[in-house]
Amino acid sequence: MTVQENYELNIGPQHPSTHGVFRIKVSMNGETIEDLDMIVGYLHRSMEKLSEERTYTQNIPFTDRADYLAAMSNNLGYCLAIEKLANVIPPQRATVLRVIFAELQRIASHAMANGTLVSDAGAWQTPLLYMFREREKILDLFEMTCGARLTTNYMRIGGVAFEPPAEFYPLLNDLLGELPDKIDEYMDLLSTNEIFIARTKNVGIINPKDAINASLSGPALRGSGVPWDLRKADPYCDYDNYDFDVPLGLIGDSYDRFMVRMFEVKESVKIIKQALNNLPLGMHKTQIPLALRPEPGQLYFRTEGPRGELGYFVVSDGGPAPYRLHIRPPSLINLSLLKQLAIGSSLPDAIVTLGSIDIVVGEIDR
Amino acid sequence: MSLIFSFIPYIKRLIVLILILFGLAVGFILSKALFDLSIYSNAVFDFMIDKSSYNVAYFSSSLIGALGIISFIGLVLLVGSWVERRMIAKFQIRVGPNRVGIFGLLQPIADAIKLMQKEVLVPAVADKLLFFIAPVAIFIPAILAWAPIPWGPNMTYLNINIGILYIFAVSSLTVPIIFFAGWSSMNHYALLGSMRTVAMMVSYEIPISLSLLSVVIITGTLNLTEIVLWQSSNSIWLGLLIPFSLFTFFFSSTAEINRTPNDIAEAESEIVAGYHIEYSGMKAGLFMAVELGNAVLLGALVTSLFLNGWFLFGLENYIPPYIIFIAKTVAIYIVLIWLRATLPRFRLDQLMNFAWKMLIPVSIINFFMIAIETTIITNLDSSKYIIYLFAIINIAVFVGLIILWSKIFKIDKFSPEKIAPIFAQKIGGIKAMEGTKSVD
Amino acid sequence: MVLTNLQVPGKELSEIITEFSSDSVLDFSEDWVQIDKSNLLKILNFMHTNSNIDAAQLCNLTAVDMLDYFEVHYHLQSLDLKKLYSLKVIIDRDTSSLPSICDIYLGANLQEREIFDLFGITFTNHPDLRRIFLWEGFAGHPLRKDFLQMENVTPGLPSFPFEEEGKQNR
Amino acid sequence: MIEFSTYNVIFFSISSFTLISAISVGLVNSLMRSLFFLILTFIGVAGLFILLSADFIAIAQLLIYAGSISILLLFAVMLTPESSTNNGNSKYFLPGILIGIIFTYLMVALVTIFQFNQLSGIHLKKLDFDNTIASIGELLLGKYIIAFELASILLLFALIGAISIVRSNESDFLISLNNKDKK
Amino acid sequence: MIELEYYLIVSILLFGIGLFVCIGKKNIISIVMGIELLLNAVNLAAISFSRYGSEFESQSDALSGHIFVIFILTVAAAEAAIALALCVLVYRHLKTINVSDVSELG
Repeated sequence: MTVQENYELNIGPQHPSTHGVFRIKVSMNGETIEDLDMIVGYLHRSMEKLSEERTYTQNIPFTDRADYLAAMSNNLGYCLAIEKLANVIPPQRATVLRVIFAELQRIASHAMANGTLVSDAGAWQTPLLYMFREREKILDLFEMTCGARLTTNYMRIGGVAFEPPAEFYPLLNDLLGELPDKIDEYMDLLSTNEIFIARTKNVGIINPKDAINASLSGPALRGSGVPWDLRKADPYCDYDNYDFDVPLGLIGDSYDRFMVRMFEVKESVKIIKQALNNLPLGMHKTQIPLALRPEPGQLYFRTEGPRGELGYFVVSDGGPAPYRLHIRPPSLINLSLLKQLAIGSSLPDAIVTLGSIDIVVGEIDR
Repeated sequence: MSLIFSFIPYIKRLIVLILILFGLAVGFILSKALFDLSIYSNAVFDFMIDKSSYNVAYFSSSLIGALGIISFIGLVLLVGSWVERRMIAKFQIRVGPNRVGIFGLLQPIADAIKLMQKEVLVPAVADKLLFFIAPVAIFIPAILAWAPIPWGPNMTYLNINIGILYIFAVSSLTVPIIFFAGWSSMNHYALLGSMRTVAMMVSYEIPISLSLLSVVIITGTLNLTEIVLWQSSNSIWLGLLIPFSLFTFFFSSTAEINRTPNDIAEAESEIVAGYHIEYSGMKAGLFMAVELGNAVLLGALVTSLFLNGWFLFGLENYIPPYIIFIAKTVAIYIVLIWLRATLPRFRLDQLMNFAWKMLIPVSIINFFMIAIETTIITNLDSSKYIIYLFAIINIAVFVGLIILWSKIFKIDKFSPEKIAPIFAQKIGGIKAMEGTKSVD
Repeated sequence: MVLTNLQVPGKELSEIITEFSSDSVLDFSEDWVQIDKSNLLKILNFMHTNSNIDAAQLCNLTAVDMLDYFEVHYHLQSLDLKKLYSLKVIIDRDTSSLPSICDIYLGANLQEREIFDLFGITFTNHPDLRRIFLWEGFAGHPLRKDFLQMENVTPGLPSFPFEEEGKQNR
Repeated sequence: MIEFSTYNVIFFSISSFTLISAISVGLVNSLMRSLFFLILTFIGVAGLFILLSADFIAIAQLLIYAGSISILLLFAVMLTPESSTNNGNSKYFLPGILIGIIFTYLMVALVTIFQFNQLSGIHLKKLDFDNTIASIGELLLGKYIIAFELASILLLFALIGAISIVRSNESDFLISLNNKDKK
Repeated sequence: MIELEYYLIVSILLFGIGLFVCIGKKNIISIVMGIELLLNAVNLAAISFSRYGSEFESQSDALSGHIFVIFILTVAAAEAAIALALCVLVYRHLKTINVSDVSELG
């Protein structure tokens, strides 16, 4: 063809399918993408610098604003890391409550991820609203216990902030009752829909070796078939005495990642049911000294967030504030393969691949 | 008392229901007069003929007809956007507009007023002439195409004997206008959107022409009214006789008017709004209105060509025929809304492959089959019931062709039966993975 | 000294590394091993390729500003053996540069750009080393302790806000 | 001698519309605008055909000229990027105008001198073809069947030739995407 | 009444304008547009003759003008396709479609 200069297109900060202020500069030749450049940093609040001037307890609200779609799992990760550093032992009831809320947050975040992926593939937000029906119920449960739907700030060092009210448990029970067949309803709506398959099958294929080398984690890694889940590999919050499975994908395309998230929601429902059955009685929080001063040292603690391995690297110098707090952003690191995946494919494919990797810009920019 | 209060929302709906029934009853009683609206234009013609020359009389009576159609299109644009938003809302388990007016009926008017008072932005580098002409020029073909549509027995505005060709020519006029709309706003997204639309529309005109050709062959005329009369005289719906043409026509014209599942032009998630991205205010309103008008026009075309226009098994003697015609059009329009609410979007090259590798060859085969059948029907003047035999053969062949074609081209690379989840036997990296692979 | 249950203790890791290249382990404690900056790449290559270590994935790459030197922490993990190795490299403040490990671990690309952006540590032969969060013209690197040069402000939180003197349970 | 009747009014308005847009095809400096006026000319000529009650030809003209040849020109303009701005005049601009005027002057003189009206009778018997499409169909497949087949062959060769000329190596997007699906 | 002459004059004017556009324009695509104008003028003349001619015995003779125009339409479509294909080729090799530059044979 004639050698004209490539066609610069800015999938800019304000775009319906970039899940937040995230910009991709794409240079295209016709419909094929020649070069892709990610521009990040629109939501950079330098959380790590701020956390150095606040005490350990005051940093908890930061964590649920890092990944605003999975606030509970962020809080869980941070509190577990600090408890391990200051060797505080939370009561048994708090650990089980934490598991319940982390898994509920995983269901809500996966509903959001799959819903936006489908509306990126073009369906007029119908599946998104079906999935939001469940997400609304879960957010009501959160509001009932800790007053906030999105930035929950529910967990404390040494336990959980509040005891869930009496009507929390019956509501949770009938939510768990109806959730599995709601998932089957989405599966019938989407997983056998020819157009959705045509749009997501063989799109953005990541083979397992590249996935591991590019330090992908979470559904993106399991989509390529790598059986790695931190809840099983490095059981925190005694996940090892719940039995649940880890769903895997076949070839690592967007369709597999979508299905992995769908099945993970079913597994989370199983976990919550078991947690509810043996919810021990007792205090929901132990007493910790107001001026918590863990002894000097460093710790890298990892939990399995909805988007991947959510790590907290804490260095303490014995003072009331962490000397250095680094949050390992699974969304940012999952994007290290986006450039190879997008080059050579067309624009709609790149958008679907980005949607299937499921990023949250708050976590990328911190 | 609380019992009555709990019924308040239902009483409101009850009242509206009674109103509708009452309206229908009055309409039915009055309908003896409203049976055939062409009486009024003829009356105007006779009145004017002795006042002045033939041309003036002809012109003024045709004005009455034009007024009727334009008012119907206006009504469709207003009610249509309300119906569409409510229907999609019902699909998405939400309520849809119900604030403005009872049941939100005034919402379209509110939208129109909002759009009108919005400031019209013109990009500095835009080509002013084309930028201003495009939204107006895109509306002309949408209204021109309503002329040959048969509303009732002799209620066709323009009863020309090249009806189908006229519609085809007018709809092919929109392609350059859409391109000028996209190109003149000098915006990368708009240019990409307009190039996509032009490529898609050009490549979907061929399947449409082939499917219309098979309709013309079997009925022998291009005039839409005569097609409807042929269907009623042979008492078979063309949609049943040649199902593949109905499918091709319906699918390709969704591509032609940019509705899901082929709304590539203004694919929100990719190029934000395609060719009408730079238009604001009433210009953008015009583009959306045209899309709505085209959807209902598609409904009217499908009813008159394939679903036997204003006949409904003898019902047209009791109810005014154009009411049946409008009912069928609205039914097709609701199918379009249903498609829009549920289906995701094709990628551009999948769409092109589907048109060139599937629609065109299969509709050529279908075209030959129907040519053979028409020669049998017309020359051997066999019994009347052979048409039903042909209908059954055609439906069987239609289903067979689609399955055959998808097997040949392996278009469905992935057999979509339910997927059983694969669970990890042991947790680990590559070695653990080899374990799971060999097991299943 | 706190250890997560997958983490390989420092002593054991340091033995493995010294047996591979004798002089590279400068110091080790219970949960980290400090290695010499010059043969960082050699050691990482060895750990990546050696089968019984098999550090397949780079979990985390962070830097800490210790007022008179920088510490860069590498956390590698082996998925099959379920082990977490944590290494540390000390570089002084003024000539703060390190060899980039992008060609061994693809995941390090964005994390190294983040460290360059927030700490100013340059990574030699990195594919495209430029700021990831802040705009190019931004002066200084925020996460350095001496970023805010206000006189009476000491970085970090010296004492708990409402605590009376003497009763702090240091 | 031209009395005021609706037929005259319509004729003069359409023909003046056509001629003005034809002139502005030449005078407008942006290529896209001249293409737009060209489409307007095609529509105007289709209007004149309707006045001459050649309804099939009017619709065919709309379909082929305004519908497809304009798209061909559109694609040509898009494929030659910087050409879409300058529609400048070659150095034979003035001779072009001169030739145009001389030609029209001569032909108009020819038409008026030879009194076409007398040659073909003063009050020409106006054949009102009401239904041209049926008889055109019969003629095309009857008397002019050979020409019809030749035209179809010509179209076939022309299109295959055009495609094979322009198509270069495998850089076409659709092909590259298909190959991607295949591997 | 509108006679044959009026239609002929309109088609001649159209032909003159086509000539002017063909000769006076620098751009190959404008020349192709001029050719389209010429063909339109010829069509108009053909149809007006077939409409006002009185020697035709039957309607089928009168419609010979229409057949003539149909063949011109097909030829014009084919010719436009070839012309624009060539124009794209010229652009690809010489980076310009300015008629005066496209003069040397090599």
